Amino acid sequence: MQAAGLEEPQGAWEPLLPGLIILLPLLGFAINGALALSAARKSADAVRAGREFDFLENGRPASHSLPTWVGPGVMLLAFLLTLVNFVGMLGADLHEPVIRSYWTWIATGDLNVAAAIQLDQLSMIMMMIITGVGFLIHVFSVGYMQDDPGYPRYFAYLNLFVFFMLVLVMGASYPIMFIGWEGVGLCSYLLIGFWFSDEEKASAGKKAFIVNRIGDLGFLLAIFLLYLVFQRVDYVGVFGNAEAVFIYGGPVITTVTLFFLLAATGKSAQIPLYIWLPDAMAGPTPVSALIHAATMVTAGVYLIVRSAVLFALAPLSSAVVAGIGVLTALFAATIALKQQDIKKVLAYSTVSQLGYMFLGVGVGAYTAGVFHLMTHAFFKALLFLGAGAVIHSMHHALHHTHKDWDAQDMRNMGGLRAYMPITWVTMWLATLAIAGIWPFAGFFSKDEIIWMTGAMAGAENAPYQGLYTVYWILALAAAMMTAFYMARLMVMTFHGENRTGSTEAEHLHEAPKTMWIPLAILAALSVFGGWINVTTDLRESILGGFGFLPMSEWLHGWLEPVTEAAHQIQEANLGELAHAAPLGGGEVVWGLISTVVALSVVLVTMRRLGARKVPVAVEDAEPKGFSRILFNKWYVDEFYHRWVVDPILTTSRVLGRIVDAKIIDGAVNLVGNAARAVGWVGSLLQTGQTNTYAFFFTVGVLVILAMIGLQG
Amino acid sequence: MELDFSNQAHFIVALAPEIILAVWGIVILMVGVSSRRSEGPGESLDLGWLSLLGIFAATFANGWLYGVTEVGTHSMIALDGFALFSNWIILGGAGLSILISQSYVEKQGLQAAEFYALLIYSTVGLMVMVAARDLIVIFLGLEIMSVAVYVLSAINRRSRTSAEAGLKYFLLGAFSTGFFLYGIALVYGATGSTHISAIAESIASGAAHGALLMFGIALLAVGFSFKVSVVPFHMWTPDVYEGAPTPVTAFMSVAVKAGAFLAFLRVFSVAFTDAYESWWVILWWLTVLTMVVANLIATVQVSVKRMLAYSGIAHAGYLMVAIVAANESAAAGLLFYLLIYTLMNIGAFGIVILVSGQGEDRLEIQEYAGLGWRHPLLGLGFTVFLLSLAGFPGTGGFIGKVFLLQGAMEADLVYLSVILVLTTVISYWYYLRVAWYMWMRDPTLNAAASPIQVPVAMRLALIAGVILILYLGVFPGTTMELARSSVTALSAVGPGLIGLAP
Amino acid sequence: MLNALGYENWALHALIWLPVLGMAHVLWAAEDRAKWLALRWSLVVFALSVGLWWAYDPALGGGYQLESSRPWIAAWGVNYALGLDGISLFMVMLTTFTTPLAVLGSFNYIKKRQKPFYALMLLLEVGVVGVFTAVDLFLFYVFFELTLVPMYFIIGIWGGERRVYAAIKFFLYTAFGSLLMLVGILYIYARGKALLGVTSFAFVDLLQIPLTPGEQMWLFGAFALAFAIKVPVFPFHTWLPDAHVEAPTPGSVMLAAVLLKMGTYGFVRFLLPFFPVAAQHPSVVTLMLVLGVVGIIYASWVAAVQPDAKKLVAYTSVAHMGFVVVGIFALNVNGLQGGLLVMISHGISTGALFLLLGMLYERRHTRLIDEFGGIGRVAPWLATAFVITALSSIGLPGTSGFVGEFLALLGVFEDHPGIGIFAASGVIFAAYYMLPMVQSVFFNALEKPENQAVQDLSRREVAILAPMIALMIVIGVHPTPLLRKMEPSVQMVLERVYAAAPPSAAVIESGRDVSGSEMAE
Amino acid sequence: MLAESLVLAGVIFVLGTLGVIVRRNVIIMFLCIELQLNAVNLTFVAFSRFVGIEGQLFVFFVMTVAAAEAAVGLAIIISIFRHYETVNVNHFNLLKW
Repeated sequence: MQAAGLEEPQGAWEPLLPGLIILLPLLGFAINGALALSAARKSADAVRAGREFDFLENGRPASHSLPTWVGPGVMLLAFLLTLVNFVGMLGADLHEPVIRSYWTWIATGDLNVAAAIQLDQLSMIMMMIITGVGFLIHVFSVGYMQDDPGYPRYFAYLNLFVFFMLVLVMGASYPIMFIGWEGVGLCSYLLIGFWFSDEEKASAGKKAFIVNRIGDLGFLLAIFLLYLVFQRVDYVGVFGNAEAVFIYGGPVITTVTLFFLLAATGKSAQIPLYIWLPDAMAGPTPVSALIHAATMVTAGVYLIVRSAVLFALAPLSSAVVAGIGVLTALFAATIALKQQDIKKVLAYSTVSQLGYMFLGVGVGAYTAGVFHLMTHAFFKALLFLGAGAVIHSMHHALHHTHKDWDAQDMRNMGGLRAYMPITWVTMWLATLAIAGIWPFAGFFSKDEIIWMTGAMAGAENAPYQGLYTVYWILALAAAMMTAFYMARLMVMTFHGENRTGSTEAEHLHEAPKTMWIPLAILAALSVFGGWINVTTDLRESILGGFGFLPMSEWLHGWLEPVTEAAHQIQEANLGELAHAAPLGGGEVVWGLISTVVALSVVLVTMRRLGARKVPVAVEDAEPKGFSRILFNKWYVDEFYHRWVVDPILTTSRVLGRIVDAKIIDGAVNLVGNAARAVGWVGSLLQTGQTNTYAFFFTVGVLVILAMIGLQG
Repeated sequence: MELDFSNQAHFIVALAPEIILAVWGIVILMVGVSSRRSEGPGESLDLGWLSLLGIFAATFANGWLYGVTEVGTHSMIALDGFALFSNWIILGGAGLSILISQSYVEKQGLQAAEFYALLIYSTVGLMVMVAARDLIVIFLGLEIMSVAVYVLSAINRRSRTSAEAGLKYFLLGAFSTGFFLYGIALVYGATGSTHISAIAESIASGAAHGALLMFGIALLAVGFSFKVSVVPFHMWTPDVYEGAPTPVTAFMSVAVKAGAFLAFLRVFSVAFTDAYESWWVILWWLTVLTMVVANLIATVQVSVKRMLAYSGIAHAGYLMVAIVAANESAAAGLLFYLLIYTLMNIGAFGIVILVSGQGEDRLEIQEYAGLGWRHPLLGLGFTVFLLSLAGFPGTGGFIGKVFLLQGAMEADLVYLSVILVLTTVISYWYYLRVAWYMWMRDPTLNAAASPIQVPVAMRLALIAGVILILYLGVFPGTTMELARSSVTALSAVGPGLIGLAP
Repeated sequence: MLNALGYENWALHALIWLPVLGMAHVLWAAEDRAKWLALRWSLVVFALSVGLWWAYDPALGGGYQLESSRPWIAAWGVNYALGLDGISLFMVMLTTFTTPLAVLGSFNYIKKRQKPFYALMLLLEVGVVGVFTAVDLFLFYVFFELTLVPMYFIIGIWGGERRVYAAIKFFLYTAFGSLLMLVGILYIYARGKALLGVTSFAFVDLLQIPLTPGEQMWLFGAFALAFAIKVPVFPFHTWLPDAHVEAPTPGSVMLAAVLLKMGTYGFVRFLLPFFPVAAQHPSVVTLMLVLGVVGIIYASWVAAVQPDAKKLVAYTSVAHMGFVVVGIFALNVNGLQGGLLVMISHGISTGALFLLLGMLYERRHTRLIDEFGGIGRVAPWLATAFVITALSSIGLPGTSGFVGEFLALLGVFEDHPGIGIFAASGVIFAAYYMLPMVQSVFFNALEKPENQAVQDLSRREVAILAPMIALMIVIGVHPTPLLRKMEPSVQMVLERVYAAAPPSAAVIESGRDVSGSEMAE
Repeated sequence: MLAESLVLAGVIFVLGTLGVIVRRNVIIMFLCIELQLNAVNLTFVAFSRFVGIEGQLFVFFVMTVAAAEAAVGLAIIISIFRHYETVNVNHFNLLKW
């Protein structure tokens, strides 16, 4: 059934079963969930009997073999279906989003939210990333998780996540997006705490959920405000009238966008709400790859790009977005410099890269933001999966000799390239990509963001020009650090001689097929993925092989229907963007500079660190001085605990134990007790003495007579 | 038929129920004396049933009187619906008292003949009092009743408490009688008559002497307040109620109180209606004082019997609201409430008698622990009585309270109503307290050791009580109509009476 | 089909009188059959009530339907009059839906004195259904009070250690409010008699009485107090945790699921239409909104530090009711609809939570959160059910909890953005009180041996939880049918409110002005 | 004439009242009550001198009733004396509070 007010003139193109794309993962969730529940019953009985249930002792039961096919299977189908639609959309030149409305979700008063999905270039590209990368990670997970007792539950959660993620990007209105928004949060909560018997992991999940809820509050308020203004909350309705209703930079639009920004910082782990992401690494590594690198954490970026029109109307908010982005990029990078846990490094690197995306969308380079989002999805997923492979084999190695070393601590690794060459190679490719070295994917996307920042700083009548200059410089600095800590990671993990221990080393091995094939595919994407959006200038230059690269600014063209409104607003208000960076020099020049610098940083790092002898974790000394602060992440968690968490907890205790129990309830009980006390005193007058009674009697009479006397 | 009191014989007819009862009292005494030789068990029971017969006869006569009408309103004895309805209440109270007293009298070895005879005489006194249209007759009725009840409360000669109760009641009763009489005297002096319609006319015409009248009214109010136990004239009540034999207490708490209230209402809303402005404030304060003090003190009682005494005082407070409101709804409410009150209070005291084993021991609330589970029906019955006393929906007590509140509302006595309900909340506490002992505590050994057997008469009384209370709680319509029509008779007397508000 | 049976003529009466028959039957039958009989009767009642969904047709406007009235106390113009509108429809269905589940939930919990217990449960159902269907104020009051007695005994007889204290507190506290309301009721009645000469307690007649603003204020106070205690609105809430902690599982379920709703139902049914002037008086609105918001935040924080899981959930009820109050006194469609929806979803999710806690208690005989840990490993289905319910209770989109809170907050934000922001912060604190509890009960290491012995859900328990969880999802995914059925009645209430004082229309507009101020030409 | 007799009656009444309040001996208290009654009788007679015969009628009733009360009262006093061997009212306080 079509809900009213959502009919839109549709292009010639008819999408193929778009709803099915969402439903497939849900189906997978249902099947895997059922399997998980039945399996859980078995293991529960075992636990009650005081032992662990070994699902594999006599052959895999269905509950542990079916997910292998169901989990990745539904993803493959979803991906193929998406691909078909993608191709279809390529063919059609589509200027209006295609909207499919299934039923009316909430309808009351003049509020009408349809359970509708919207297909346009933006959602399509996101769907491609989610289903594509998602599929690869599902495949990887088969290898990574199949021996875990919770195998079916794992895939159930993973499918559910993809379902919600698709709802998030395909929804045709903010409330629908919000369903996905909180849904993915839920799945991240469940997956971070996947091994919930470990209190630390469970707490990490809880932290993620609560912190995300803070952001969600912003999302809700933004929706309310939009409804207040438009009486509608669907994209078409909002964006269509935004320019007419809002004054450029007016207070309401600014408030709305800042609320959205709050939501985005929560989901995309930006300052001040980034704290949950590093802890989120408690989850299985493929989860970190899918949720906490490739897809979910980019939801914030998607939100902003989706709301490009609104942000374009709010220059202040945009500046704040960019500021938060660049600060996060730099800040997280500094922390990443000194982390020893391989996943922690990647986590902070993710935060940092997300910062770049924010910077991009903040300076109005929405395409660049999405571009970096995409390339980042490739190489960061690859990095995480690679790290996963490493941890996997480390874990096996240490497990054999029951050595209680940390399988994730890079100080315990070293020289792994000998044992797992494929992983080594693929991860190097990803490292070069993320370090922004030509011609890998990261270079083009990151360079474009930085360049656009510079251009913004020089725009004719851009507000806060100086500010943007600062952003530009910080962005460059962060890029350097990226190169450094990634190189450091590679060196400590794969180069030098092995520190795991001789006996353990024998058990180090290359990842199985299901794990390295996805790595290979992602590696390819990390290498060439960047070529889809090479700016014309670069393409013409040496960096584009003088036009050798196949296409130029394809993504720009592709996303134009979505972003053009926003771009028009910007041009109208900001005027011509600069063609030279703040310090002069064009895009090509700075591209060359950055790639050269990055490359040299990598090389220097390899040389310096490669030479140094790294002590294993147990023998390593506590870091001192500034590096200690970095190692302890600037003590931000401690800060939050001291000044946010503890005060709330204390207040709660006071309220609960004193205000509620003593004061409010005390007052209630006091009334009762007081009544009885008075009654008791009164009963004492009843002395049993007849004279007394006669006395009171007479007093009564006298009082009454007195009253009469007074009356008249 | 038509009654014309110029014809003396007609008085006989008009007083038929009273006369029947009076005669019956003598019969009872005779039978008692004659059967003295054959002192056998069950003798008191027979006398009980016998006296019940008399009550029935009187009741029948009372019913028959609905058929007759009187000429004018100058007779000393009123034959209006009000009197007749009042008689129902009083006779009902007396009958139920007899039912619950039988095995008590037996067990305690009281002189059955005297007991029942006195009970009947006091009933006669009450009926005279409520039907009286002349202060002299009211006084006579009051005294007939009082003297009998003095003796009744002291009738258990083996018991100190009974004697003490009798003495206190007697001394203070006589004391209050003095004030009551003084009041009558002053009113008489002020208005030149003791007949209430005459008084009313003289007040209406303004001929009455103001100061004298006011003091007279005040003292009359005091006298009545004592009988209906309004604070601060209530102090005899707890002691006497606690000390007197429980059946007597029951009788006092319902019939005596009812009679006094009805006379109170008749005098004040008929005779003194035009002086309303000057007396309602006094009664207003008395009412508030009664409701608050009684309810508060009741919360700390350990003896259920004494707790019921205080609850009785509290109810006096609620009923006073009707007197203060002094309009048709209030008056009808008073009638209705007294009817209900009779049923539920008798029931409650009946249970007390049972639990205390037809005696005066085991009155403390602990004795009721687990009663509900040991004797579910008794427990249920008591719960119904308590809920009704608390004025809970579904029981007659609720309808009664709403009735009173309506009267108060029509008289714009909003504050009084609020105080009424607030004090009601307090009363919930001590009524529910008994309920929780009955249902939420496990029986004490001592209590468990003493099984309770329910004699037939008692069973009758309780069942009748429960059924009527629930019936009146769910289908009060007809009874309410009757009450209302009964009070219209009042307003027929004297110039524009009833229904005026402050 | 339904019409053929004349359903609309007898349905409501059947809903009230069948449980009464059930009571008699239960008391009559043998001790060990009591629970099955109670279950059967309550299921029959539920089956009957389902028909209401079709019998009530919103297309006929928001007025009362299925009305039928017989004179009860003619002298006072009291009628035994029942009716159903969009607001009461779902309250009734919620009641009839919850009762069988509560009964089923007490099969293992209630070991002694079963007959009286199940009889009282049915009596409770009678009272609550009566409250929601009465269209005569006197009748309403009778039912309203009637619900106290069974609850009093259920808590006091089958409750925990401090049951008597809790029972008395519950009884006196709520009776205190309702008795003041009684005075208010009789006052209105007296005014009607005096001004219009109508002696009637029927809603329709009482609504005609022209009460002065002053009177409305006082009466509003009296009624509001009664309902605020029942809801309970901060700071009248302290009876609730005690009652919940001491009450047996089914008692808590009924208390949370339906009894609290009588208070909020009273808000919608009486406060708004009967005293419109008072209800939209700025200071009153502000007061109620502030109380609601304080309730939300305060209760959430207090809940977060409760060592007793049941007490924690009890406080969450206070928080949820805060959302309802806020929604109602937003005085616009979205808010009111949201409030009503929260009432429904809270009934389901919190009811389920109490059932789950009861199941845990039956297994471990403790409710202290610290006593648990790692239950998820030995009772995965229980854990799953609990997590889903908890998520619904903290308003995760896609569950019933979200839609209601969303609308309620939207509504209040429309006219009072400032308060809206604070109210919305409740979604954070919901996670703050619920998740730690879930974690330390079901997650974490399974250390204590007692916990290791915990059994997973039995068939019966699955049968209890399945329909509730299903309903949470269904309502969360497709709430529109409910909203459509409620909307006309809600509209009527609001029209009544705003008809009383036109200027209030400006109040609505002012909400829009936020944007209007910067409308581009 | 009227005024004087009324005042006299009033004084007597008050004396009686005071007596009941302050005296401890039951017999004396009872006599004080009789005093009150007679004060009232006096009032009646005084009034009836002016307003009509009922007053004097009333006096007879009062006297009769007083006699009856005396009989009953003394009987009660005797029965309690059996228990306490005293007529001091202060000792009769089993019933209180």
